[in-house]
Amino acid sequence: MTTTTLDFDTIKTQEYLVNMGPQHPSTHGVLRLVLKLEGEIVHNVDPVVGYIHSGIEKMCESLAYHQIPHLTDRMDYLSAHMNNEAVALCVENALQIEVPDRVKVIRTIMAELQRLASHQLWWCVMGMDMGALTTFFYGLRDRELILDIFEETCGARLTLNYSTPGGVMFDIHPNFQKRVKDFIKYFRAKLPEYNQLLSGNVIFRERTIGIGHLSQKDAIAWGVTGPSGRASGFACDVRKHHPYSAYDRVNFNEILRTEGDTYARYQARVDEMSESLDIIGQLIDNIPEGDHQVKMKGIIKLPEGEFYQRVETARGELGVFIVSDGKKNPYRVKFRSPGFSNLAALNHMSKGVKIADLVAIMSTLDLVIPDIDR
Amino acid sequence: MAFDIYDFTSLTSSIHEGLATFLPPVGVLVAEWLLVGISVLLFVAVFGLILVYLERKVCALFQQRLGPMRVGKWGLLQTVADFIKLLMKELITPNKADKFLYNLAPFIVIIVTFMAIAAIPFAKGLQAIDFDIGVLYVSAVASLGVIGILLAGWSSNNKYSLIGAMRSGAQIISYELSVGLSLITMIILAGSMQISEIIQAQSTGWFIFTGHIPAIIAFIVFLIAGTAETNRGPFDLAEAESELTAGFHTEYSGIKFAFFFLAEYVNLFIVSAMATVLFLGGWMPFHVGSFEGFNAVMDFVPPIFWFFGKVMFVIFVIMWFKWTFPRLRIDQILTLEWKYLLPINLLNILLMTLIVLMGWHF
Amino acid sequence: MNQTDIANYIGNLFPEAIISRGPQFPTIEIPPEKLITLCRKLRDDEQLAFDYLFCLSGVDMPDHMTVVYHLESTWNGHCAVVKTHTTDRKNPVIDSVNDIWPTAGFHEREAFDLLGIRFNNHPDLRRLFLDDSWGFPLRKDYTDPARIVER
Amino acid sequence: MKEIIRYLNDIIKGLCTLVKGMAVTGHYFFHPKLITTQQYPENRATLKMQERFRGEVIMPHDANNRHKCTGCGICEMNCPNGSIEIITRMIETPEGKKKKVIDKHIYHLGMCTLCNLCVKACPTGAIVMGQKFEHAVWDRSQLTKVLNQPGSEIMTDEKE
Repeated sequence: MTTTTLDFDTIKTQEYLVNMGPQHPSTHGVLRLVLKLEGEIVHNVDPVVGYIHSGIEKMCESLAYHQIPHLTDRMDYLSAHMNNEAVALCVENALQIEVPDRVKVIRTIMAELQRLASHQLWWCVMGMDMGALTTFFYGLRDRELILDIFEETCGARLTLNYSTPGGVMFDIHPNFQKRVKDFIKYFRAKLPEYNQLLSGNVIFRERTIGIGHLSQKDAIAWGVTGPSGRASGFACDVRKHHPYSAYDRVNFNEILRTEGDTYARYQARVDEMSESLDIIGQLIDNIPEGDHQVKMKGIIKLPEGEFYQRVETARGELGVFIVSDGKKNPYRVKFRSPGFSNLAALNHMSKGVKIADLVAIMSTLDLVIPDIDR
Repeated sequence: MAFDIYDFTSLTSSIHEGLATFLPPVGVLVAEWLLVGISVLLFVAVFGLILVYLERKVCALFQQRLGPMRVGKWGLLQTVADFIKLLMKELITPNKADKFLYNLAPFIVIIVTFMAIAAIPFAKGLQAIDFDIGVLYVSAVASLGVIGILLAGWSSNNKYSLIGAMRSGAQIISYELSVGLSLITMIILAGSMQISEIIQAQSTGWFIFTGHIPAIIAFIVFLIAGTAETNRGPFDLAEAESELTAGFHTEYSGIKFAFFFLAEYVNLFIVSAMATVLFLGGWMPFHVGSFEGFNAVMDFVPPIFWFFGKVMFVIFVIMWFKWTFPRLRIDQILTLEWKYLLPINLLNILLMTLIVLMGWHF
Repeated sequence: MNQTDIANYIGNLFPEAIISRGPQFPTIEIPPEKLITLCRKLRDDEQLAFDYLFCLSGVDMPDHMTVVYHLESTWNGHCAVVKTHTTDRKNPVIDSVNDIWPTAGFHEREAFDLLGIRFNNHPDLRRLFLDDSWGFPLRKDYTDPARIVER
Repeated sequence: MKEIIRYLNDIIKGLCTLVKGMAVTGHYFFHPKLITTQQYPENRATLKMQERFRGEVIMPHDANNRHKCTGCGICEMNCPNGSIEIITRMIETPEGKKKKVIDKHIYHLGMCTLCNLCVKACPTGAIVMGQKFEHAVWDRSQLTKVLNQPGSEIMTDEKE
């Protein structure tokens, strides 16, 4: 009997390219990834963006300052309030206006609610990317309650346009405090459920622990901010290090982890949810009385110069860079969006992982495509 | 015609005799083939639709939703509407696809499920063929379905489909082992491979109760491996929609897609039916020792309801898996099989042999 | 270090840099040919240690193209702004800082895409959002009669 | 031996976490009262939007077909995307003075981002945000609306 032996030197394997996106269930929108694969192993990821580029920076150049926030709603639509707040704060700082305490506290509560809503959506989509479809509905169920609170006070659910230069659009609704407190109570009871379904699940842990490692040094060098950066140990919480609004008067922990893998990024966000609940809990009973808006001129003109404002959105650090030439329109507006820098590190993180891991890594970066494309 | 819901033997034999009165023996055979073929076809179509509806309702309930509610009362006709829609859809064949294999693949997948159903005993006497190697036959035929999946993935000329098919191939070939070994565990206990005899052996008590720990372990292993073999979540890597859009059936549309879809649910039924036959006593009613009154009440429920009740229970558990767990990665699936299920299974067979040899089972 | 310290420290090292105090950050203006040496110093110097580039923006000023780098030291907690500009509007070229801060790679591609600033030694300088036939929309002289409506 | 114990421990712990997850979903399966789905078109009658809900810009008219719009054009100026156009005309008041009044307040719903800036800027409170949210129409031209009703007049204070 002759035995045939496989001569592994003559068998040639070949890398091949796969276009993941722009229409793909787990690229969360119209992101396209050109994957270089060998079998299941990812060798290179080349993100191709721009499918939803809307030229917001160019549009801002022809808008007045109080009109800009409504465009930023459409950038990172899951942290619309933080985007609005960033522009409002930048204009206020440039004009050196001090907004009333009431505005600061309302903005902070709103920002934390928005962060919660964003993290809830992230959580359910994360579950869905990992194949657990049920989490999707549980996350959305809880997010709906926050959106109802938004609708009652801001009049909109997603594109709030609530923060305006000099204050907020409306005063809070009379029911606001009660509903927020109800929500905190409800959601504290629901958080263990999140842990039982995903965080503790052996399949989920096996799939995430040790995958997509990003060291602290790399996180800083690649500018990976937000919960993704903090999971690598990069202390980048703008709320803590450059406090704005009412963050200097609340006690909260900056969630820092050292592992830097997919599970750490997941856990950082879940921990941040309960941290956000804490922040809201501290503020909701102490909303100072006062105006919800400073008297502003009809046409806002910024002094000549360059102004930069950093805020912490749900995805990381958002920067608004306004160059003003003293006219009623900005000369140049640049948004340093968190997803943009986080995406840049994707290739670095996902060398040598499998396709399924790539989906998980992308999910923990929590990309919102209009935020990247702007 | 004598119709007895407790024993279909009289019904089938009376049909046989009735046919024999006016047909030659060959004609009787052909007529019976046709009859069985049509009833299996009807059963697959109707039960498939019911399962799709159930799946949607069950998953909706797990997810705090209502599920389909619009077509008919509680959306009962939703799957019928979906099926009509699928029938009317255009059949698309991608450019440069291997046309012959591409069109063949869905038929292989669906034909295999028909073949497996032939050996399933629905009630006493209601079984198309009672092979003396019935268990072997079902497990052999059920594993043929992977050929269809591989062909579909290969011939679609789509990289996603190919990855899905390759995953599916690796997965099903591995899990075939676990299914086979856990079946062997139960065959050792039953002492026969003939399905009717296995069920008869459980008339005093279902194997899951009489077989001690090894039977329970074999049941759990069979459930896991069976879920994996039907390509259902959390083992749905072949179609992993968040990674491969739809895996091996990405390019299929219309009735060909419907075949894959239907085959998945019929496979689910076959796996549940095998679990029922081997572990839960087939169509045998639930008896508790010497509680004569209780046993009589249990006997009053016809066997066919017992069978379908048990099958539905197993299907529900498998659905429960799917709608709770995240999907595994391909290397983890293989690790689970080769490092966990296989050694456990081998030990389990030894344990079962010991128990049977020592006569410790009930 | 506070703003004055940074300004003095860098002023001693790079006499050609124009350092001014801004409302938020100290601003260092540097000629483009000195940019890479300055950036390396900024990152590697232990006292400065600007290891985190949090924003890189190109600005089309009336007579020159400016690139603005916003830097932070995660170790010392101070920030600074580096600016460099080129008067060649037709073919602006500036050295890439991609190998100093990898995050600059994407931001520089964006600046190239929207303003047409070329970055020397960039490993992968392709257009990011728009296709190759497009103009450079963030330039002030960009016109697009089909899409931009003047009111 | 230690390895074997860890191996078995892994299996049992893993199974426990799986059962925990199944308990969560199982709980919802057996408590169908917790279902949160709303059957939307059926519950239209009971569906109530929040009072601040921004559905579309409307101009309320009173019983005598009068509105508050003076045609000043501030809303047009404040609109970021040009969805409001104000067309005015000159009329002569009974006292013989020339006066500018609104002829047409044109509102392009298709371009509107519902940012509320026009409503906030309106000095007379003539336009408000309506609560209608079902805006689907068959033709894009139907999304261009004239907010002041035909024949309507401006409210003057002395009437009240």
